[in-house]
Amino acid sequence: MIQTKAHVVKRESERGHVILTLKAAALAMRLGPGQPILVRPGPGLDPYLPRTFHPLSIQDDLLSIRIPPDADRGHAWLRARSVGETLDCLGPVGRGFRIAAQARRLLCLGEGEWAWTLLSLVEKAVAQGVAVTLAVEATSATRAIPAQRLPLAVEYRLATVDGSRGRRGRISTLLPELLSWADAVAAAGTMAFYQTLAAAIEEQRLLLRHGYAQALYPSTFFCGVGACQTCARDVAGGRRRVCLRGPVFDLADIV
Amino acid sequence: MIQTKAHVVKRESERGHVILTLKAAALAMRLGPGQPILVRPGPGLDPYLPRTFHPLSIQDDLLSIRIPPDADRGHAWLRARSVGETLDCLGPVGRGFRIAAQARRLLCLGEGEWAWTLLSLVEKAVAQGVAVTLAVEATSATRAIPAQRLPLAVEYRLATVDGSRGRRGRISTLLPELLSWADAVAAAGTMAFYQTLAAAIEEQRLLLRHGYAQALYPSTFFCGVGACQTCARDVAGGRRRVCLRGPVFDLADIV
Amino acid sequence: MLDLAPNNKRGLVLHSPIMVGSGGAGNGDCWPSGLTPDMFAAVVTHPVTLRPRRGSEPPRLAELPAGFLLNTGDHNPGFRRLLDQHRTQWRRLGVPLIISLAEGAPGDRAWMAERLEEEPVVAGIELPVREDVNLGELSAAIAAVRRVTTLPLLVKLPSTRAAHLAKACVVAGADALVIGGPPPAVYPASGQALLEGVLGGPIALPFTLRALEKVAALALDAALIASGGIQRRQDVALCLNMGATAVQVRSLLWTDPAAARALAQWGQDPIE
Amino acid sequence: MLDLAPNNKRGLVLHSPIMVGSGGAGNGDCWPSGLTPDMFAAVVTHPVTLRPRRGSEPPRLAELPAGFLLNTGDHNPGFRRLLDQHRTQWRRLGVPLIISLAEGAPGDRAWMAERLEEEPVVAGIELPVREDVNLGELSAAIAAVRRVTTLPLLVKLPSTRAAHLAKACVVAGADALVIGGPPPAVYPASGQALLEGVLGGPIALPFTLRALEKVAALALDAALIASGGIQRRQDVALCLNMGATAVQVRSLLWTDPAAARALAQWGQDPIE
Ligand SMILES: Cc1cc2nc3c(=O)[nH]c(=O)nc-3n(C[C@H](O)[C@H](O)[C@H](O)COP(=O)(O)OP(=O)(O)OC[C@H]3O[C@@H](n4cnc5c(N)ncnc54)[C@H](O)[C@@H]3O)c2cc1C
Ligand SMILES: Cc1cc2nc3c(=O)[nH]c(=O)nc-3n(C[C@H](O)[C@H](O)[C@H](O)COP(=O)(O)OP(=O)(O)OC[C@H]3O[C@@H](n4cnc5c(N)ncnc54)[C@H](O)[C@@H]3O)c2cc1C
Ligand SMILES: Cc1cc2nc3c(=O)[nH]c(=O)nc-3n(C[C@H](O)[C@H](O)[C@H](O)COP(=O)(O)O)c2cc1C
Ligand SMILES: Cc1cc2nc3c(=O)[nH]c(=O)nc-3n(C[C@H](O)[C@H](O)[C@H](O)COP(=O)(O)O)c2cc1C
Ligand code: FES
Ligand code: FES
Repeated sequence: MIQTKAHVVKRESERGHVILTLKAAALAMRLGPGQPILVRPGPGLDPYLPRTFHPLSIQDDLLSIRIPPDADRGHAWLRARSVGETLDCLGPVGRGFRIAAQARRLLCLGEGEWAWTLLSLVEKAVAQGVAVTLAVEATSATRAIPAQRLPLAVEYRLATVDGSRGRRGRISTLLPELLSWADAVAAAGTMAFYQTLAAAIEEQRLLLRHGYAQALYPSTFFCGVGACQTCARDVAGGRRRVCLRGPVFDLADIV
Repeated sequence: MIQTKAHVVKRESERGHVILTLKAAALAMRLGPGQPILVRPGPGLDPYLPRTFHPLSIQDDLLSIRIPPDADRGHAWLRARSVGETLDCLGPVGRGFRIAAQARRLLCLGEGEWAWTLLSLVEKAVAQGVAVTLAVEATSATRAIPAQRLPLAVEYRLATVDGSRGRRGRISTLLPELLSWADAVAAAGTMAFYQTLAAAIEEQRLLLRHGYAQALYPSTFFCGVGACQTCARDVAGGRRRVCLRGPVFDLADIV
Repeated sequence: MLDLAPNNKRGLVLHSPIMVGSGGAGNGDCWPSGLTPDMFAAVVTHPVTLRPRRGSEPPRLAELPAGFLLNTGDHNPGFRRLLDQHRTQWRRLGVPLIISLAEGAPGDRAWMAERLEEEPVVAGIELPVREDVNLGELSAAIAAVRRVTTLPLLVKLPSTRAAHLAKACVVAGADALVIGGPPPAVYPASGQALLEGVLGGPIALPFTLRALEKVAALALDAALIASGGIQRRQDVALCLNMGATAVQVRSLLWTDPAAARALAQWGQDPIE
Repeated sequence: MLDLAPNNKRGLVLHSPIMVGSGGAGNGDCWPSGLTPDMFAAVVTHPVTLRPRRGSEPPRLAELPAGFLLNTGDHNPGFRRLLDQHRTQWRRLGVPLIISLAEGAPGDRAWMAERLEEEPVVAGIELPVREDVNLGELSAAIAAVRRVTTLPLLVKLPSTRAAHLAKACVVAGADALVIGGPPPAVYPASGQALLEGVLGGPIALPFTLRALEKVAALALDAALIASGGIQRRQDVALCLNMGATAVQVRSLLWTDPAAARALAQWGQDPIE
């Protein structure tokens, strides 16, 4: 983990959320998909807790973060930053997604806001020549990742709860078809989503084996180095600090 | 006292401090020289205490406030406001300067930062045809009110402690001459400054009579209506709430 | 109908759960812009002592993150002058007036409470309690006041010790408990002088909530009134949900009268 | 030379007044970016209990203005595993290591303290004290530990009751007093669950200062260590000025390691 001042080099505002592209060579170099960074959310000592972000893209000396359009005042401050300003960042936190050498067909599965955290993995897998399907469940089309954010080579499947685009309803109806295609899975969502996913995998492949599916544990972080103990959860056979063991786990270890 | 949203219609930045011109008809209408306003110094509940300002000018539906270049984080937030934004304001607080009907030659005496609080009085007195001398003591020329901020009709006298402009040293050396000219005095400064002034008046006029000199009690305010009791000081023969009795007092009541 | 003292013959009926806490409107005479007494359920005065008190020397205020430290040293004109100067104006308040009796010499509070029986304009008494009070002394003090007055009695407990003290107060005769006086702290005021004072503003809320949670768990036969750091509708909803019958607001009246006015409309508004 | 235990034969000499408070660097093994043990005067571990503790269920953290509430429920691997897993790494720390002994069953702390006599890597013991402790029990507990160990003994007092408890701790054998554990409070964490925890971050400082002022006024024969909310050079200066010999920093290490590093250079820097 390093601490660095990142320069805001681009600011995009889209349907309430804001995407900031940050120039931070030393951080971008160390960072992989699924590894969050911690960003100071104000100029002084308040708000005091860092905000957790999973970069959408990591390229050369650049990384970008998406600040959701919620009521958090730390996020409000971050959304108001403009090009030329700097942000105080710490990262990377913990372990990210691994793309196994033998993976040929990677299924990335995202739920709601968490789907955004898969973008940098999608980018990296495509660049390595892996066939990628990104399947996302969103409440409605306007809240889903826009297709133009994705590399051309990606197959994008969408389920919207209100039926405004893609399959109407939950993503579970798409899972049998998608899982029969994939030789590796990477997921980001809530714990309930992972339960559904694990059940679908067991149905399809009889067993949820270690090594088949990875999942990003849905958590924010305070210290990110194991000291504060706030991220401890019952995973991987014990009460673990998610910032050290995760945040990406084998799905079999967290369901 | 009223509470109102004031629109920032102009922003000037000068040697670190920022002057915001605010459009707030109902407030400007009620406000007189020497009466402060209370401004919310942030978007949420922190910082929590209002910041006290003595408008530099009050004209029709406009008023302007000067935010000093200090380290206060409420002031830092206010300095960063731009045209088109609104500020939450309360005012006026208490009683301001009175220009007696018979006043012909008004001496306005300001010390350091406090001198700025006299500008709206200077403006009003000049507009009423009173002859005005503004005498200011500053640490150096760069920290003093620029002459171009003043109506042409005003005689401006400056004493700088470092001698960078005007008389070198404290203002006390100018006082005999100025007091012999004036038939009314309005002062803004620290309590030590008022002691010096009172002594000079007694020397010059034998007695510090009620009705000759007014002084702005150097204070900030919390509630501004007498409820919180934080502004209580020993003045005017008792322990008074400065926001109700003042902040402008007869000099004889506070020394 | 909310009643803060259902077991008391006089009762203390409120038209809404939003009261003005001690000194929020001075002695019922200091109303910030746009606020009038009838908007609130009741008004509590500054704490008064038998004899006048000059209060603390300045500075009396220091800023903290999302709050402040305040120390007025019970600055007040004394019991007799308070009544003489305010009686006429209090008759026009239109809502229950509660007199806060500060601690002074032993017996002073009971003496004042007895006089208040003859003041038809007074609807209740609030007794603020020091953080370092001893349990036996506190019981005796409340019982002494209870003996001489039929007025509803509110006891305002320090939040750090509320759970420890609550039961004894009810046994001694308190009709309602105000939870609570925020913890004291020390911080440099402007000019660097260290100021010791009591916390106020939003940052006081987490202490109020802890005390309220602990006292509510005791299920005592007394109404609970949350006080300290209450600013937003969600704060009120939380306190009522945790077992409070009413809340007291104070510094919100000073920093944002319009927000205080909106809050005081609690229950009259269809969206809640 | 600063000595936290001048009356103790072993002493506890610090090369600067800036210590890492309990758990700030985990058990001396969790170092944020750019920080190394030797930058600080001493390192205090998380509180350890005789048997492992699973700690509290989530949420363990809630945000407050300029701070947070934290409740880990003394999550720890137990005394034996703590020593076994960390002994080797502790030998390389290069600065005094202080083991914090959490309260558990009666006698547990004395039992652990006795074992620590045989651990050359341990330079001192810190005993955290609950807010609702009773004075007699506290004296007895400290005296029991004092009897079995020659190690310097630091007692960490809750800030709201520090002045009340301080003297008895020194009489019972404490070499130094850590002032203090910030007050507990309750606030909704994300997901709305009410979290009861202990205050941390800058907002804790006003409580630390009040306790420090009151304990310093007692002029006891023990070093005072300020702890809770210390972030900036001016905070350290104020505490030292008020009578502290050293300070402990904790969450600053997490939120701004570079600032913690700069602070740790206290005294080495010509501009102070
Ligand atoms: C834990 C903690 C963390 C902090 N973190 C930061 C930080 O991150 N960044 C930062 O810049 N500051 C921080 N501060 C400082 C603090 O929040 C205030 O900004 C600071 O006290 C202002 O100091 P000052 O001396 O400039 O102003 P003060 O003179 O103390 O006044 C600040 C304001 O308070 C009001 N006030 C003060 N006294 C009175 C009075 N007698 N009557 C009426 N009103 C009064 C006024 O409106 C005034 O403008 C922190 C303080 C604490 C306790
Ligand atoms: C007295 C008071 C006054 C307030 N005033 C305001 C105000 O004026 N304006 C305003 O907008 N808000 C205010 N708040 C709200 C508060 O400051 C936080 O902004 C709010 O709690 C954030 O809530 P949330 O549920 O959106 O985020 P939360 O989910 O509570 O999280 C906020 C941040 O805390 C961290 N966090 C939370 N839980 C964990 C965890 N388990 N592990 C690691 N990190 C974690 C994360 O970084 C997260 O982004 C106030 C709160 C209090 C107590
Ligand atoms: C809150 C308050 C407290 C007072 N305390 C005292 C006091 O302790 N002793 C006293 O002689 N007069 C006291 N007075 C009365 C004042 O000294 C004086 O009579 C006058 O009312 C105060 O003026 P003000 O309203 O401008 O503050 C007090 C007045 C108020 C409003
Ligand atoms: C702070 C901390 C507390 C622990 N508490 C316990 C415990 O109460 N019981 C237990 O059996 N193991 C406990 N352990 C050990 C862990 O369960 C496990 O052995 C492993 O070290 C934790 O993995 P982690 O380092 O990823 O958190 C604890 C470990 C740490 C670091
Ligand atoms: S975030 Fe602090 S231990 Fe994981
Ligand atoms: S500012 Fe509140 S009483 Fe004067």
